[in-house]
Amino acid sequence: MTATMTSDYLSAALMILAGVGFALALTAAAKYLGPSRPSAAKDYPYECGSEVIGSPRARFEVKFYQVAIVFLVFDIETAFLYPWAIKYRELSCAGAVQGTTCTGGVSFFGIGEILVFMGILIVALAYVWRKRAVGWE
Amino acid sequence: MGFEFHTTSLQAAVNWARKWSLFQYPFVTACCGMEFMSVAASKYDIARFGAEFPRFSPRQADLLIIVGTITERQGPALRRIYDQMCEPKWVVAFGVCASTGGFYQNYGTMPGADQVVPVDVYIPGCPPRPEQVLDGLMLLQDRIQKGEGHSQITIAAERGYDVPIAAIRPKELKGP
Amino acid sequence: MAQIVLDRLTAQFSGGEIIEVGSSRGNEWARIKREAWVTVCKFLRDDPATKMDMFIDLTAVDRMGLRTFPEDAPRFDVVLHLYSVGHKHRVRLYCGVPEEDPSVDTLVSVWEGVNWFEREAYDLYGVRFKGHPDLRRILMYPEFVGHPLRKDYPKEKRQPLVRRQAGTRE
Amino acid sequence: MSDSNDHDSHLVPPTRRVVLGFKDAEDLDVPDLPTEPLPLNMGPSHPAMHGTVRMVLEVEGEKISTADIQIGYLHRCFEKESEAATYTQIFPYTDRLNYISPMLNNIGYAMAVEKLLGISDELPERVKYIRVIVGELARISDHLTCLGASAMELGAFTVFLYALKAREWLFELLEEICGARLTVSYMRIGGVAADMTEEWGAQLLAVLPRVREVMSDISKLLDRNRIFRDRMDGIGIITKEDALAYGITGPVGRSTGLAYDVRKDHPYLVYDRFDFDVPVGSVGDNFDRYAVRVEEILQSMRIIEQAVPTIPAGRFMHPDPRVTLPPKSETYNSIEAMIAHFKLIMDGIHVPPGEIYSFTEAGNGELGFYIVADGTGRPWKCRVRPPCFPATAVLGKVLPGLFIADVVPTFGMINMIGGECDR
Repeated sequence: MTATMTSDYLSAALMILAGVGFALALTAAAKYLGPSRPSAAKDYPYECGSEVIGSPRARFEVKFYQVAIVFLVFDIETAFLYPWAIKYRELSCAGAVQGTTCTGGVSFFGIGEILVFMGILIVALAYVWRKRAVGWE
Repeated sequence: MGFEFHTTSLQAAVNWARKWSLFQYPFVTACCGMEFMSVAASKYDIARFGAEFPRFSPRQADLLIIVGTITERQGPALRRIYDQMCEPKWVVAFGVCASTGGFYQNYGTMPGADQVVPVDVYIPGCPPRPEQVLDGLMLLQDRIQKGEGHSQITIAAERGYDVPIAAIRPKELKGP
Repeated sequence: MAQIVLDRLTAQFSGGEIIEVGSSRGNEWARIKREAWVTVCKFLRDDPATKMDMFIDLTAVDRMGLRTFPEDAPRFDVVLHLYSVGHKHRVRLYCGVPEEDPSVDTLVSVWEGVNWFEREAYDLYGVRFKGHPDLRRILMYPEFVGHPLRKDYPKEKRQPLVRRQAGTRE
Repeated sequence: MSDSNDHDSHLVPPTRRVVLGFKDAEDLDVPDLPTEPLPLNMGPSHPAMHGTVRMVLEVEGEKISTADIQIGYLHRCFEKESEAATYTQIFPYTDRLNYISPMLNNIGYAMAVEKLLGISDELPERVKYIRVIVGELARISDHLTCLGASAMELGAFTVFLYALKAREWLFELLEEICGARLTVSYMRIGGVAADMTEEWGAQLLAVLPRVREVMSDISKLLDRNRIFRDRMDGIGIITKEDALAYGITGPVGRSTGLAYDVRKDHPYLVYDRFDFDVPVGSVGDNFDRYAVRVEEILQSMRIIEQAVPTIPAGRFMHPDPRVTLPPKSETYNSIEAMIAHFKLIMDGIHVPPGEIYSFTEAGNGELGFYIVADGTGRPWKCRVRPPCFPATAVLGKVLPGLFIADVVPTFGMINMIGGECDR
């Protein structure tokens, strides 16, 4: 049991290592191989060739913030769907699962669980819709 | 600045890669822009030289193509965009107005973009035929391969390499 | 074919506002006194017989040294072209503007389109338009000094904003 | 930020009443923090700004509240150069005004000087026909460039390549007849530089069906394309009154419902001998401008197909030696021809003193030339009335209220050309 456990972690670790390593290698190559001559003119913000006017730190409309928050809620909702989808086969089978066949009868726990979860979020969506928090006008 | 190394074979390989993947910032202003469209379109296709992909931000471009007349009012914008590009960078003056101001010798027109930015290749013509533009691009690619671009020489001089063409521009190299 | 416009003008304005009227090479023109500039234009636009509803062009002419022009005449001329889409006729109005006080009333209240044309006439000739909402340079950059299309401004006198120091690579 | 605290301390922000709406909940007083408008630069060097216009937009979120349009980045001093050049030397400068249809500027300028000289009605018939044919050819390439570039700015890169493929065929034809693809300088005062041959006429008639096919491809791609229609319908509306007050003519003016086309209202050359329609829009939004230009391309092809077969034979230059250069063979053989040649080249054609405002239908509308002649070989003043200048001026009134993304199709459809707008 433990051998398979470590090999799972090993492949995951290798995957992470390769990803991070590749990114680091590229940035290092760019830093050392490429010429770097920083200068004030080069760091000047690019505004289509004109001089900079105003500042991006102005106070924005609140609807941008609302859209971000509402998106966050429904994004996390979809994030929770993934583990449920993976485990759906076990959840909807009363007994244990051998390979792909379910020994016990059908259980509605899997479906019920997600319907309750989605139901709550549908109510939230309805509230947001009615309050036009996500409207663009 | 990092560890020192100097190998012509690597530099030649890097220059070869740069030569065939030029990302251009099309600084288009005037009539040459119409001929620039023809060069970019399907018949005279600049994509065969790997230089077709326009990048409208100086941060992601290494070839500044000045297409059309540069007026005095456009000068600061051109200089700012040239400064905002990262090395190594090259400049092509597309058309006689960008090279010398053409037949607009008056109070409003700058007599050539090299009054403001160092130009590597000048393409004559008003507007130049697409074949002339491709010829100019090939000329630029040779210079890149030999490392004779303005910014390439500056980098090489700063890194203390033997600058390949000291003879061509002795006056400039003696400067600070 | 726009003779009717000139007749209406001379009939309507007899108090000396219309200095001179004429027609050359098919273009009918009238010289208007500077003080009556806006009233004449408003009349031309609103009068049903002329109905000059479309503004075509406004520019200025620097007549310094033009041999075919009397010496004592004002140096600048503001030239306005109008067109009537309904009657299909055109007229050209002149307004003399002396050199020492080159200003005339703006026509923005009559046709909005003159806004940019007047800004250009101010920018290139230095003719000021009294009452113009935002009279600033339109073609030349704000740091430019002088009015380039005047006859006494040399063609190649540049006023550069930025130059590269000679002899350096950068 | 420290400064904003002092800002709020001595100034109590205005409050806004919020009604919660559920049972027995009293209303709340919420501090109303106004959003600060953000100045945005759509600067001179911007792909959608044709490289020569700087728009300083005051933006609230995505919606534009004010738009200050700054032009002049391509002011190449056409008038100052024309005062220093003879009448014939000004032709290359007129090419670079509206540089996507140079031929139409040449025709406009040539006719203005011919009217000043008083020879415009003695022009050989053949010259009038050639001018109509190459003029309509230039109008087709003008609209193709405008449609292709605007479609590319909206993401339809295929339409751009189709339009440029068709334009290449037209450039080859122009190169065949006058040697240059873009800056043609084909007109002369009193005629054209070179004669039009029979084969060229046949080649032209052979190309038109292929251009029609490209136009149908473009229409298939765009006319009922959901994305294209959403970005063009009802955006950037110019009213007919604005068109009149600003003097907007051409496809932009006609899209507002103002049916004014110089070829129909004041026929010049031989336009009155051909029947063609003038498309007029109704709403004045971006899609109307697109549709008017597409229809105008088809109408121009109709004119060419009527003109090429019926072109009369004859001279392609005016016979008067004070206007036309003697043929090269004579110049080298007879002293009179050499003197005439020398005088014409050195101090230009002597135009009698006088003033003229001559107007023709160029790519973007009524292109006027106001020329003041003082009797010498050089004009005293040669003013160009640019058709796209008022169309760009009206943007300051049309853009507020639109989104930032709507600036691109609106500015593309106005077809502002730097050379013509800034001169």
